[in-house]
Amino acid sequence: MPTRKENSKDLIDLLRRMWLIRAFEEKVSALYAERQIVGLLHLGIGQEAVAVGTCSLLRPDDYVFGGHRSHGHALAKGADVNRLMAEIAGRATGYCGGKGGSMHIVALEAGFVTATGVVGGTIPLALGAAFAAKEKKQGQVAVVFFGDGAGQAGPFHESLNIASLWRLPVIFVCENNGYAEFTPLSAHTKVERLAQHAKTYDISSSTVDGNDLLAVRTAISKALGKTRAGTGPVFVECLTHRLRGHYEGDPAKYRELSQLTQWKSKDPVARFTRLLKSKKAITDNELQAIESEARSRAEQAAEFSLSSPWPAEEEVATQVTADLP
Amino acid sequence: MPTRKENSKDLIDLLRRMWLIRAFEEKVSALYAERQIVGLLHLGIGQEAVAVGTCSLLRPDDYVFGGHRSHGHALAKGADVNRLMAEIAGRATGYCGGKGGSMHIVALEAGFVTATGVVGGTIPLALGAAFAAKEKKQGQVAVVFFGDGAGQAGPFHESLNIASLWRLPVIFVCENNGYAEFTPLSAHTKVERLAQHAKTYDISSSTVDGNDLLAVRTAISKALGKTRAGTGPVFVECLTHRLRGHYEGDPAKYRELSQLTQWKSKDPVARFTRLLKSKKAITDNELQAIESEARSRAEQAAEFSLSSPWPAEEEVATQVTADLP
Amino acid sequence: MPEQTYLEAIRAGLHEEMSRDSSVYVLGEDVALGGPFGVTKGLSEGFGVHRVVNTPISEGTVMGLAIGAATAGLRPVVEIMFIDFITLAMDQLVNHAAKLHYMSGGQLKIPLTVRVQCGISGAMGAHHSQSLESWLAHVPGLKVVMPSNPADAKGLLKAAIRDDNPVIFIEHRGLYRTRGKVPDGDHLVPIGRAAVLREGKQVTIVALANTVGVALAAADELAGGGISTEVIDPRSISPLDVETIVESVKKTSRMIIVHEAVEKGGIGAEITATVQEHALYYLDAPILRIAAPFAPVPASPSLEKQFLPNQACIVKAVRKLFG
Amino acid sequence: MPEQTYLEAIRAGLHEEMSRDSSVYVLGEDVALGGPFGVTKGLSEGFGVHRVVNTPISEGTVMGLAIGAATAGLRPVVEIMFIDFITLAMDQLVNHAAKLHYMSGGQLKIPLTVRVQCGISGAMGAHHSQSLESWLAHVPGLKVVMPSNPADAKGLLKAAIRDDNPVIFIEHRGLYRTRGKVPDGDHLVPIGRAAVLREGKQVTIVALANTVGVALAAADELAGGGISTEVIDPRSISPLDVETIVESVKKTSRMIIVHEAVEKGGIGAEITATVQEHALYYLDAPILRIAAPFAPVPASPSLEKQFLPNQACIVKAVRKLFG
Ligand SMILES: Cc1ncc(C[n+]2csc(CCOP(=O)(O)OP(=O)(O)O)c2C)c(N)n1
Ligand SMILES: Cc1ncc(C[n+]2csc(CCOP(=O)(O)OP(=O)(O)O)c2C)c(N)n1
Ligand SMILES: [Mg+2]
Ligand SMILES: [Mg+2]
Repeated sequence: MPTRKENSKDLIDLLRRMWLIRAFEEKVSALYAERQIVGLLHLGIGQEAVAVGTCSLLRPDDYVFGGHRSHGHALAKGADVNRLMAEIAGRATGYCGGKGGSMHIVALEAGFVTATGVVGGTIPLALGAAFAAKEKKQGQVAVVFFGDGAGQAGPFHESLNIASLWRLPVIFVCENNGYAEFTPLSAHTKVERLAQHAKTYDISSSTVDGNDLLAVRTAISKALGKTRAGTGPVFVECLTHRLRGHYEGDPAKYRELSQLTQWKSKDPVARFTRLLKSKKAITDNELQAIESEARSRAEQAAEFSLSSPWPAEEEVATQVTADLP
Repeated sequence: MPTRKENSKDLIDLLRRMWLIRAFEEKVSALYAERQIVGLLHLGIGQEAVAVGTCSLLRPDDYVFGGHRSHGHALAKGADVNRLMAEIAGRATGYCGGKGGSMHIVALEAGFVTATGVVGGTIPLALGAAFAAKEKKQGQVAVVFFGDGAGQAGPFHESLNIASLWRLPVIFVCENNGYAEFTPLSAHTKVERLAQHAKTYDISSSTVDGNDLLAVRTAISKALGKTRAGTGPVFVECLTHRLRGHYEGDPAKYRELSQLTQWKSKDPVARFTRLLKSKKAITDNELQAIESEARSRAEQAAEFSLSSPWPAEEEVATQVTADLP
Repeated sequence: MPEQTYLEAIRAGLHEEMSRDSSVYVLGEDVALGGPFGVTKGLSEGFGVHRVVNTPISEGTVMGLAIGAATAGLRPVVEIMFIDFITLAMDQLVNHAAKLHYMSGGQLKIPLTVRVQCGISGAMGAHHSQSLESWLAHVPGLKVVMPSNPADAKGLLKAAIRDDNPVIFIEHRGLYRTRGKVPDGDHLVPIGRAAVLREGKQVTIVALANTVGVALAAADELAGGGISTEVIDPRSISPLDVETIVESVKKTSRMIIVHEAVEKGGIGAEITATVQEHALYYLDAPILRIAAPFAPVPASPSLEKQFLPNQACIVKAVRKLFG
Repeated sequence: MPEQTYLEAIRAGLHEEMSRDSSVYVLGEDVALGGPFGVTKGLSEGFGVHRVVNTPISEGTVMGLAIGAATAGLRPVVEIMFIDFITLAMDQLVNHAAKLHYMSGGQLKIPLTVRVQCGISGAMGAHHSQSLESWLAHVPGLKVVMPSNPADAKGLLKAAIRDDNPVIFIEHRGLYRTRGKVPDGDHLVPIGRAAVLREGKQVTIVALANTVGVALAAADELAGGGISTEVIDPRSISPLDVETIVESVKKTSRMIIVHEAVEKGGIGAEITATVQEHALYYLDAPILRIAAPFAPVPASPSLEKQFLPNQACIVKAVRKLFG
């Protein structure tokens, strides 16, 4: 439930954003299956509520950092659909001219500073952006998305310590989807809730249903109140699940079918749709229009990408340093 | 106060061990001042109760790991005075033939596996010895000594997680002496008691007065009961203070004089002496004999070391790999 | 001799050594499930999850743990999933694994094997494609091997596990499905000996890992053009079999080195420096290095292709030596 | 021109850049108190502890934090107390600082300076004495400089801070007290240009950091014996001033490279490989490297002395080239 009154238009817009991500990633998945896109792809299908719930509350000049599963985070922060898809497809028109790829999205114009292929790698980077924001005194915050698997890596802990010590305006958004690759969280740690680590540092924290868009928004909204006010970091743990394998091509045999079925019933897009319908905030026609608009934008992005040129040969060794062409 | 009845002979022996370390390090300090010993020396004067309180309860085949301030840990575990001093003095007769030096003591025959110049660096190593011990099922445990400064380093946190997850027989002994180099703990973390981190992982823990020999022994004795029984790691935080600078040559101007005076009054050697005297467990003659015996062993070690040959020139590149001469 | 893939040969090597010696343990992320490439598949069923141990994502500490276990008598085999993440374990690897034998004056031995997968394959981008072997070869106390075929993969892995020193066993992801004959029985390949894969008289090509196949194909092409090419796979880059390489160059008078790591500071530099020191007066032309451009690895498959040293570059470079 | 020590020159460089540009921040362990060597002494008084920031012992995260701050417009100067501990920050340095400009297709710039102290001095042993510069020079996207005197220390540091790329500024602890003239005013030394410190005709010695002084002394001694020696300090090892070095060798026909890092895989290998590629036909003798033995750094002062490349070795090696 929203904490402050959200009007229907706002709510419908949130659904639209989730649908955009869903349609985008389903298209990416289809293109991968057709070998039109290659590489190592980690999709966030099933986790859209975290991305949208968080980024829909951010300012354009807030800094967002992601990881290997961050298409949705970038889109939610406002990255351009075409340039993002083109980047994943390795084309010259992509955000990074094809040099980055799926795990390494940078969409600076949208405030999506960087993703990374290193689990937990951007957590310290977000601290740095928060450090700069604090010095600049413009009320900006930094947000970093990472998974439960990052919670056992040293940099995560070093970062919680420094963020709390220096009261940095950073929001840690942990997408606890219960798995790191093929093994459940219980095989990685005895700490069931990663928010527990925040408590150790006296960092304000909460654990929410990450498939409930409004629950995420409520938590992030509270977090922003604190971080923008300068009282230091906040930790939001979102319990969620990826509905596809770890990477495209992973048959995910390690996951119980019953578990998958259960999580499918909590699909954040369908769930939020049900909510809107139950509140009579949306009509079936509107719903269909949203889905088909999302799908057509994804289709257009695919067309844009696949008809874009490959990077020029010589690009292989340009932009190595900032002073070279 | 001892938890089980300790007879006077035992108690006197503990005092003897503390005195040996004290006399040894005072001699090392004197030799450094005379430039008879060179290098980067970190003395544990004032922290002897932690080393002796812990190691006096260990089996010879238990594994002990230390750090940059570990002369005392090695001695407490039974390292030979002569070979240890010779190592610090860089002589061929030292434990490591002069290749290790003050921060990198290895006295394997005594079960002192290794120290390190990398803050926090041996914490993972101790986990490994504990892992091996668990597999060998001989009831051995691993003990690692480290400072409060290591508590903000990633490997420390990764290690607590793995030790708890795998229930490794390892005892974490944190010597919280309130400083990392020149800055107080409060400049490094908001977590006042490092034992707090253990709680996050549900690792049994306690914080004790590290200058109270018997308090340390009580905590370690309980810890050993648990680790040897196979219930997993234990964390013992010992609050203490180094009475000298961070390294020999550090004037320690960052430290309030009043603070130093206060800690001097809690000198673990003098304090334990007072206890024994108050219990009439020791006579003045015995006391004097203990001190002078310790000093004379330190003198002998110095003589042994300074009269020992330097390593042969060709030793510079031997023992690089285990298959070379 | 049965045929096996590179991946199967590694798995067989692990299996044999774990059977032979109960002190061999395998640790790494998801290894009990086979890992993302399936290399360790089946091992946990055979040897139990106490010997094939899934770890948290804590590369540095897992490395340290393995080193500590080695000091206490085990022979751990640690898997670092991508060499890009060995950056997180460099402290333990360099400051402890490599140095403890020396620093302890011989008291400690670290019989540790680090299996790590490297290189370019499948457009994974800059964080999953690096070749960092020359860092490791710069570290006294580490041995570093890079097999290019199934037989060497198995034989070197078994030798690594039996070695009393830390050995970095670098697998190239692009080779996992390559098939080749693997000798029956207890097949061991000594660490530190190069293999002359093709004899020739006019030019020596030294190639590593994935580029060995490319070099052999180039040699075929060159033979067609009348140039007789010797191809050497060092297999181990530390220690390096200087003698075999130098002898070859003394015979051929020309050398090309091929590797996938960037040229600057790559192992080709070390090989070049050593060869010119021992065989300068035999050289009829400068030693050339064919390697990656000085850039991170781009994600786009079209750029990735540009990035890789290929047969045409090699042939062209060799021709240049004769020009 | 006033005389300053190397340490004072670095401090002055920091001071000037912090005054000039309010986006310059200094972060490191105990930097607000001057650090163990006193390099940053006085800065926190002048600029406040919000710009001269003591950090916890978390090298990896502090490096990452600085990179993140750089993406957001600051120009951080991070101090890693000993290069031995850069092993804990390699992931951030290599995977993020070095690559983000490229990987983002130019969207991100990382104007980061990493001050790090290296080398042998004072019998500190294997964990406080390494020379690991060649690792860093193998990483595309990083610049690496190693000043050998106070003027270069100041000028290169100022250039590093103004550079839009991550620059690793490597200080040699053994040089902190060396005195030398430092030009007045806004003294900048361009990154990537070698200095010819002594002109000569018969042999070129390329030396780095602490070994430059030793090389100059050797050149004096050789002059006494009638050998005219050119001494070049590359100052920057990435990018490397290939032209200056190659031109020198074309003139002298002989080259020796001296550094304190171990020989195998050291930067001397890269310099050798490059020079032979461009000037093979000018060489009258093999290029020789004078460097540390392939071993960790021993703690004993007597062994430490053995470990260091010294004047006698250099002179002997040069004579060998003429032998
Ligand atoms: C430092 C590092 N180690 C290992 C990997 C390989 N890897 C990629 S994703 C992953 C699991 C990450 O789990 P989590 O953080 O929970 O994110 P999720 O995939 O569930 O979104 C691993 C181990 C990596 N990319 N980086
Ligand atoms: C990884 C690493 N970073 C920095 C240093 C430099 N250093 C040596 S001792 C020290 C402080 C350690 O403090 P603590 O762990 O509390 O131990 P104490 O010296 O108080 O015994 C530092 C920062 C180091 N040796 N290792
Ligand atoms: Mg996860
Ligand atoms: Mg301390």
